[in-house]
Amino acid sequence: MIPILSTLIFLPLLGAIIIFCLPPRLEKSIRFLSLLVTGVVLAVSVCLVMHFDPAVGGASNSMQFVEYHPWLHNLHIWYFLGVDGLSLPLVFLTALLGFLACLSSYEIKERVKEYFIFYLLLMTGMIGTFLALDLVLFYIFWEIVLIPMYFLIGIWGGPRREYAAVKFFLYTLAGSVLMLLGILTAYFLSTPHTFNMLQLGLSGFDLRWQIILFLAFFLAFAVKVPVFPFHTWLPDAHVEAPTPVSVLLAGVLLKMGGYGLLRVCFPIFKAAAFVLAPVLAMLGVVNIVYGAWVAFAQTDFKKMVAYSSVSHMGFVLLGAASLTVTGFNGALLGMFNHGIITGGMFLLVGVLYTRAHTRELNRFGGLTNSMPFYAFCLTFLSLASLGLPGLSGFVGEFLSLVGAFKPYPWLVVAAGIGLVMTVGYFLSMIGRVLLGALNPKCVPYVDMNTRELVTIVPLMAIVLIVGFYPQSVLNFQQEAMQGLAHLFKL
Amino acid sequence: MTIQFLFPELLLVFFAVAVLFGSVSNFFKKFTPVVAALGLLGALLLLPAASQSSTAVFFHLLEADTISAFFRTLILIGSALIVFLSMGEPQIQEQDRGEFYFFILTLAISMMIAVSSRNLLMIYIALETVSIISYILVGYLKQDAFSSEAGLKYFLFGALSTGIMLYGISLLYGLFGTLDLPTMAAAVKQEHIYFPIFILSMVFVLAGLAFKCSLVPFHMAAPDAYQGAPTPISAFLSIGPKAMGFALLLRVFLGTPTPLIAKWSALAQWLAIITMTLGNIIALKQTNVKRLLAYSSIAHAGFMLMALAAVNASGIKALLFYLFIYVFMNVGAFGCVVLTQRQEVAQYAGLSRQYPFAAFVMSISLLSLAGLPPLAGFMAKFVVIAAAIQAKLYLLAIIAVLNSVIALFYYLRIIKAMYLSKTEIGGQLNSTVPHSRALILALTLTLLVNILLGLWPQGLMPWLSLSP
Amino acid sequence: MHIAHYIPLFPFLAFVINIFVGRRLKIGSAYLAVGTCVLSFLCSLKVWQGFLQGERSYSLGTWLLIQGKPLDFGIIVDPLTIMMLLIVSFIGTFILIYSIGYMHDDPRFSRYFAYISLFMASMLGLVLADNFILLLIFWEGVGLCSYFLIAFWHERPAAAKAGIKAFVTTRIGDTGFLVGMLLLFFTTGTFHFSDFQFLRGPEPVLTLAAILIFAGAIGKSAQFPLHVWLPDAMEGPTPISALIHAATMVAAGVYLVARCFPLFAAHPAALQTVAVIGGISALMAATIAVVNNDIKRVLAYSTISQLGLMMLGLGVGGLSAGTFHLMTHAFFKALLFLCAGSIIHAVGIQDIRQMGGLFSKMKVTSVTFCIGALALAGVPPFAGFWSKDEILLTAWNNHHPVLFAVALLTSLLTSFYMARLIFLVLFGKPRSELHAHESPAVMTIPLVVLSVFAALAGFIGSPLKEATGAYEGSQVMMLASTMVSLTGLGLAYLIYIRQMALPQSLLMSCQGLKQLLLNKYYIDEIYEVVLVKPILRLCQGSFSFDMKIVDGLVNGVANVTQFCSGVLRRTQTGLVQNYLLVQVFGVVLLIMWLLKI
Amino acid sequence: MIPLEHFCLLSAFLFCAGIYGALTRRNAIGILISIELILNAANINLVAFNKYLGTNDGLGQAPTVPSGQVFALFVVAIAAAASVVGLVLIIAIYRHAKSLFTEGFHLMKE
Repeated sequence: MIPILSTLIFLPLLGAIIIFCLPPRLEKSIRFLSLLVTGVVLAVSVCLVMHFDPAVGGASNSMQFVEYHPWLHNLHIWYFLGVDGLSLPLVFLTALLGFLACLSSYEIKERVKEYFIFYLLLMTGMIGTFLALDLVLFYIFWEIVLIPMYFLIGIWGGPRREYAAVKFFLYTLAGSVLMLLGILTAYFLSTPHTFNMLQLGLSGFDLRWQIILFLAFFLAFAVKVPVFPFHTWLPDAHVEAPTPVSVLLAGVLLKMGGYGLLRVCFPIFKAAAFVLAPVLAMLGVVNIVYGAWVAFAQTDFKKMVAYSSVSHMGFVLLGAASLTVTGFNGALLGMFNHGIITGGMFLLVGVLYTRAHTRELNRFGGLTNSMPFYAFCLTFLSLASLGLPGLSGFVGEFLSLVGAFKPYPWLVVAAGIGLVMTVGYFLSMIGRVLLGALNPKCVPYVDMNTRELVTIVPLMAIVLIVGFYPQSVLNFQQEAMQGLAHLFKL
Repeated sequence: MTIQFLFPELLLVFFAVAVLFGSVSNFFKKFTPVVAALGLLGALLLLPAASQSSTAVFFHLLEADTISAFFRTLILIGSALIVFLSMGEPQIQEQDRGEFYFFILTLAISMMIAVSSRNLLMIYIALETVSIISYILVGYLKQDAFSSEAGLKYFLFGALSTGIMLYGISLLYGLFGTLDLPTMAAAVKQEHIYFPIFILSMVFVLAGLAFKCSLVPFHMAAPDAYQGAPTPISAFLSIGPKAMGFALLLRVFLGTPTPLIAKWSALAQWLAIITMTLGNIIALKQTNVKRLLAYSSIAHAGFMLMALAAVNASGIKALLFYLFIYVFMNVGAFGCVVLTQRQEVAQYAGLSRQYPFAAFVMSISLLSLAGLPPLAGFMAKFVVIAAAIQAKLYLLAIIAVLNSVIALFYYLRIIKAMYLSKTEIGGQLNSTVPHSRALILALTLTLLVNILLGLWPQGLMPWLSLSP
Repeated sequence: MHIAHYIPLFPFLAFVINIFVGRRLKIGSAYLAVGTCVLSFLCSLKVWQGFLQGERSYSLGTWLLIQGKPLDFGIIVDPLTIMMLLIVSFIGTFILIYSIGYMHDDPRFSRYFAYISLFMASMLGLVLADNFILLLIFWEGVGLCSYFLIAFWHERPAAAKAGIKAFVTTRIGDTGFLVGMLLLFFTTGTFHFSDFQFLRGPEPVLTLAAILIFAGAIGKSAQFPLHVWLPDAMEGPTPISALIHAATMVAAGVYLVARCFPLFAAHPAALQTVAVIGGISALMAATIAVVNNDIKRVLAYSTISQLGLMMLGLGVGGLSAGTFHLMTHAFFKALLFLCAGSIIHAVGIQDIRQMGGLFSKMKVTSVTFCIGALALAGVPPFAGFWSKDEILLTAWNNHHPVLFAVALLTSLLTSFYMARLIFLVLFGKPRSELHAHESPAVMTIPLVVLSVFAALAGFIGSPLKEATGAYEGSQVMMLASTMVSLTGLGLAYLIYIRQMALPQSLLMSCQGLKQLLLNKYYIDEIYEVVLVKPILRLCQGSFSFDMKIVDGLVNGVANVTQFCSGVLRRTQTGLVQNYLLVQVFGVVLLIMWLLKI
Repeated sequence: MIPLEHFCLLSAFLFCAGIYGALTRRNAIGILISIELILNAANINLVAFNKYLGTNDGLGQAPTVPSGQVFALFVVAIAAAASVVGLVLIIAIYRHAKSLFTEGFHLMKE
C-alpha cells in the first residue's frame, strides 16, 4: 500500500518545489496551491487517524505504518518512519494547524512566493520530526525546521524581527548541537552500534553515561519546550513573528520539545529519567508559576499569550516527570490541547492586529459591543486556556496533576497557585480588551469576516469535544502511554 | 608503470604550453580559458582507477595509492571550477589572460605531484613551485595596490615558512640519512634516534605545511592574501593549496599506522581547538566578505584538523569527505562574490530582490558552510564529529559543535543583509547584465552538490563509513 | 428511561439558542428561558415522583481512564438532590419572569437570558453530579456565569472589577477543593460520593482532605476568609443577586458539605472547623449588616450571615437542620432581593438613608418585603423561625454552648437590622423627594408567590427529616428564639421610629465600633495590602528579572564573543614583521610544549 | 677532516642569523636576503650530512648516492626562482607605496 507517512512528509516539499518554479506574480495561484497542499496533508492525516488501530501496543512492536529502508547503510543511518499513540495526535495537530494557518496567511501581502515556499518547508520539517524514529533522521528534520522559521520571522515579522529571528535560530541551534553529540555518543556506546530509537531503548548504558546523555538531549528539548531558564527566546519570537507563523510556532514547535522528551529521553535513558524526574518536576512547577507571574505583568497581547504557553508547558513537564500512565496521558493530551487553544488565541490576536495594528492591551476596551463574535471566541478560548473544567484545557492539566500528585504532592499545591494566577491574568486581559466602555481611540472595528471565522470555529469545536469527551483522544494514546509507563514500573 | 601514472600531468603540461603559446595571438586569446578547462577535464578522464594497493612509482619518489588518487581528482575538479570562476572575473584583462591560465595549469600540475610524493625532496620541490606560483597569482593585478601588497606579504611569510621547513628537512636528512618517508617511519620505530632534534625538525616541517593549511600560529598571511588577491585566486587558495597541505600532513604525520610523533593526537587536538575558535571569533565582526570567508576557511581548517586528530580509519575518511564537500561549498561562496562583484557585507543588502539566483546560491553555500542539515555541509560535519567521538575526544567535539553555532552567526549576517533587510544598496549589478555562462555553470554545479550530496552522500562516497 | 439528565439539558439548549440567535428573538429569548425553566421544574417533579417509587441514581458512561480504572459519570437521585432541583427550578422560573420586567429596556436583553439559562443548566447539573469531577465541571460553570452576570453592565468599571474579583476568589477556594479531591482520591481511590459510606474511622489525611474540600465551599458560599467578593457582586442586576447570590449558587457550598456529610461526620475535627467558620461568618456579617446603608449590601451581608448559620447547623451535626434552613432561606432571601430590586427599579437609588415612607406608594412590594423580613427575622409563623429554631435546638442538643450563643446573638442582630431596614425604607417620612410608583404586574406576581412560600415553607419541614431521624420540637427553645426576634424588632422600633434618646446616645458612644463596622473590618483593605499589591509587585519584579537577568545572560554571552572578536581582530596589525614574529613564536612554543621544557 | 659538528654549528648559526634578519629588518629586500640565508643554511646541512654520514637509503642503494647534494642543487635553483618573484613583487609594491619599508604598506589589517 502507498507509504502514507512519506507522502505526509514530502507532499509539502513537493508543493514548495512547484511554487519555487512558479513566477512570483501568480500570487493567487500560489496561495491556492499551498492551501490545496496543506488541505491534502490534513486529509491524509485524518485518514491516517482513521486507519490507526488503537489496540496495537506494548513495548516491542508498538509502531504502525512502519517504513524501514536503508538510507546511508554504511553510516548505519536508516530511513525509519513509524507512528504510534504518542506521535499520532501531534501529527494530526500539525496538519490541522498547518491548514488553518495557511488559510489565515491571506494577510501576507508582500513576497508571497518566498513566504509559501518557507511555509511548506516548515510543514515538512515539523511532520518529519514527529514521524522519524531514527535519531539522525529525527535530528535532520529537527533542524530543517530552523531555516524556514528564521526567514519567516526575519522577513515578515514585526519591528525587531531580525533580532528575534537570529536569537531564535542561535538559541535553538545551540541546544540541538549538543543533542547531535548525544546522538553520536549514544551510537558509539550502544552495544550493536545503532541510531534506531527502539533498539537504543533495549541496549543498557551505565548510569553515569545515561545521566550525561539524558542532560544533553534534555537541553535541546528544554530550549524548545521552553523550560524556565531557556525560555527568553519565546516572547521575542512570538511578538515579532507574523500571525500564521506564531500560530505554528506556539502550536507545533513547542510540542517538538515535549515529544522529544517522551520519545527519546524517557524510554532510552530509563535510569537517568528515574533519577532526574524530581528535578524535571521542580522545573515544571517553576515554569507554571514563573510563567503565570510574568504573564500577569505584560501589556503586549502576544507576549502575554507567549508567557501563558510557558506556564501551560510547565504542566506538560510536570505530568511527564510523574512517570505514571496518567501523568504521561496528561502530558500528551496537555500538549495537544495547548496546541489547539494557543493556536486559536494567536489567530484571534492576529485578527485584532490586522484591525488595530498594535498589540498594546491598554489600547483596546469594550470591544464586545462592536465585535460580538470576536468577543465570544476570545472569551471561549481564554476560558479554555485558563483551564475551566468542561473545556479541553482542564482535562490535560487535571490528568497531569493527578499523575504528579502521588510522587510530588507539594508541587501540585504550588501548581495550584499558578492556576489561580492564570485565571487572574486571563480575566484581567478580557477586562481590558472586551469589557469596560468602548475605547474612543479604537474606531468601531468590523467584526470577524467569514475567513477568520472558518479558521477559529474548528479549533473551538475540538476544544469543546475534547473537553466533554476526552476519551476520544485518550484511547488513541492509551497503549503508547501504557508501554511508556511500564518501563518505569518498579 | 611510472609513465602511465603520470599521464594526466603530462597532458596538463602539454595543454599549459598550448595555452601559453595561444595567448600570443589575439585570435586564440579568447579560447585560452576553454582550452585550459578542456585540459583539466581531459586529465580527469585519464586518472587511473583508484587501486587499493599502494606501489612506489617514479624511482620511489611518488606513491600511487588511494589517498593520492582521491586528492588528484579533487585538485583537478577544484582547478576546473576555478577556471570557470575566473572566466567571470572582469579584472583579469584581455592582454595577459594567457599567462593567468598557464599559471593555474602549472599550479594544478605541481599540486598533483606534491599530493602523491613520498619523498621529502619531491615534497619540497612541489611545495615550493606551488608557493611561488601562488605568490605570483596573488600579486597578479599589478595596478591594484591591495593585490601587490597582499602578494608581497604572502611571499615574505610563505618564503620564511618554507625556508624553516627546508631546514627541518635537512635535519631529518641528517638524522635518517634518507629522504624517503616510509623508510624514515620504519627507522623511528627502532628508537635509536636523538629524540629532541627529531621533534624540532618535525615541528619545522609542520610549520611549512601548516602555513599551506592556514592553521592558527601560521595563519597570519592568509586573511590579507585572500582579501587582496583577485577573487578566483582567493577561492583557489582556500581549496587548492589547503587540500594539498592536508594531504601532506596526512602523508608526513599519519603515513604509517602509528603517527610519526607519539603526541600527534594531542598536538592536533589543541591546534584544531585554537584554529577553530580563533577563526570563528575573529570572523564575527568582519565587514569585508572575502576576509570573512578567509577566516571561515581558517575555521574549517580547524575542523579538518579535528578529523586528523582522531587517529583512526574513519577519521581519514571523514577528512577526505569533508575536503570534497568543502571545495564545492567554498567555490559556491566565492563564485557569488565574483558574480556580484561586491566586497562589503553591507553591499549585499537587498540582493535577493535584485538578483535572486545569486542570493539563492550564496545562501545555500553559506548555510552549507554553517553545517545545517538538509545540505552537504551537515553530513561533512556529522562524519567528522562522529570520528572525533569515536576516538573519545569529547572536549574537542563539544568545542567544535559550539564553534559551528558561532559560525552560523556570521554566515547569517550575510544572509540577513541579502534577504531580511528592506533597504536596497544600488548595486551596479542586476540580473540583466550578461554573465559568463561558465560562471553560472560552476555555481549551479556547486548548488547541486550542496543539496544532493547532503541527502545522498552514499552516491559519490561509497567508501565513507563509520565502522571502526 | 430516566429523564433526570434532561433537566440540565433544557436550559443549556435555551442558552445555545439565545447566544446565537437571541438578538433576533428579542422578547422571544425571555419566553424561551422561562419555558425551559418550567420544563426543568416539571421534570424535577417527575424525578421526585419517580424517587418515591424507588428509582435511584444511575450511571451515564465512562468519561476518562485514571490510573487504569475507568471513571464513569452518573446522576444521583436522593432527597437532597430533589430538594435542590425543586428549589432552583421553582425560584429560577419566578426570578426569570421577574427579570422580564426588570431588564425590559436593556440593550443586551437576549444575552442576559442566555447567561441565566447557562447558569440554570450548570446549577441543575451541579446538584445532579454523582462524582467530584462532574461536580467540579458544573461548579466552575456556575462560577463562570456569575462572572458574566456580575460584569453584565461592563460599561461600569466597578462591575468588571467585581466580576474578576468574584471569579478569582472562588477560584482560590476551588484550588483547595481540587487538591482536597486529589488527596481523597489517592487515599480512598474513588471520586464518587456513593463510596463515602465505606469510610473507616477518622484518618488525619482524610481530615485534611475534608477541610480542603470545605475550602472550596468557603470560596463558593462566601464564608469568612473568602467572603469579600459577595458584597461587590451586588454590582450585577438585582434579579441576578436574587437568583445567584442569594438563593442558589452561594448555597452550592452548603450543598457540597451536605453531600459529603458522611465524610465530614467521620472526622469530627473537619466538622468542628465547618461549625467554627460558619459561626465567625454569621456573627461578623451580621454586625456589618447592622450599620451598612446600601439596601443590597445589607441583604448581601445578611446572606453571608445566614449561610454562616447553615454551615454552623451542619457543623454541629444537624444535616436536616442545615438543609432545611437552606430551603427556607432560598425562598425569603430571593423574595427580599426581588423587593429591593423593585424598590431600586422604582426609586433609582440604593442608599436607604435617602429612602423613607415608601409603604404608601408601593403597597404590594412593601407588604411582601415585610413578610420576607419577618421570615428572615424568625418571627414564629413564618418559615425562618422553624428552620432557625431547628438549628438552635441541634446546637443545644449536641452540646455546643458557644455555638448556640453565637447563633442566638446572630438571630438577634438579624432581626434588628431587618427591622431597621423596614423602618428606614418603608415607614417614617420620606427623607428626599422620590416619585416612587408601584412596579408592573410582571414583577409583583412573582413577589406575591414567593411571599406565600416564604410564609408557609416552614410547615413543609426539612426534606431530610425521615433520613436523619424524627425531630421533636421543644417548646422552651421555640419560646426563646421568638423572644430574641421580638426584642430585636423592638429595639429597632425604639431607635428608628421613636428616636428614643437613650438608645440614640448609646449608639453615639460606640462611634469607633461603628466606623470599624462601616468599613467592613477593613478586610478588603487588608487583602489589598497583604495580597494584591505584593503579587502585582512580584509580577512586575519577575518580568524585569526575566528581561534583565535571564535575557541579559543570553545577550551577555553574545556581547562577550563580539568583544573578544573586536580584541582579537587587532592582532592582525598588517605589518609583515608581526606576522613573521607570530609564526616564529608559534614554532618555538610548539617545540617547547612538545618537549615539555 | 673538519668534523661534522662544525658544519652543523655553522648552518645553525646561519639559520639563526636568517631568522633574526627576517624579524628585525624593516626593508623588504633585507627580509628577502635573510630568507636566502636560511635556505643556504639548509644547503650546508644537506651537503655536509651527505658527505659525512653516507646515505643508507634503506632501499639497497649504494651508500654513496649523492641525494643530499642533488637536493642542494635543487634548493639553489628554487631559491633563485623565489627571489626573482620576490623582487618582482617588491618593485610592484614600490610603485604603489613609494617605500620599501614594511610600515609603508599595511592597507589591510584587522
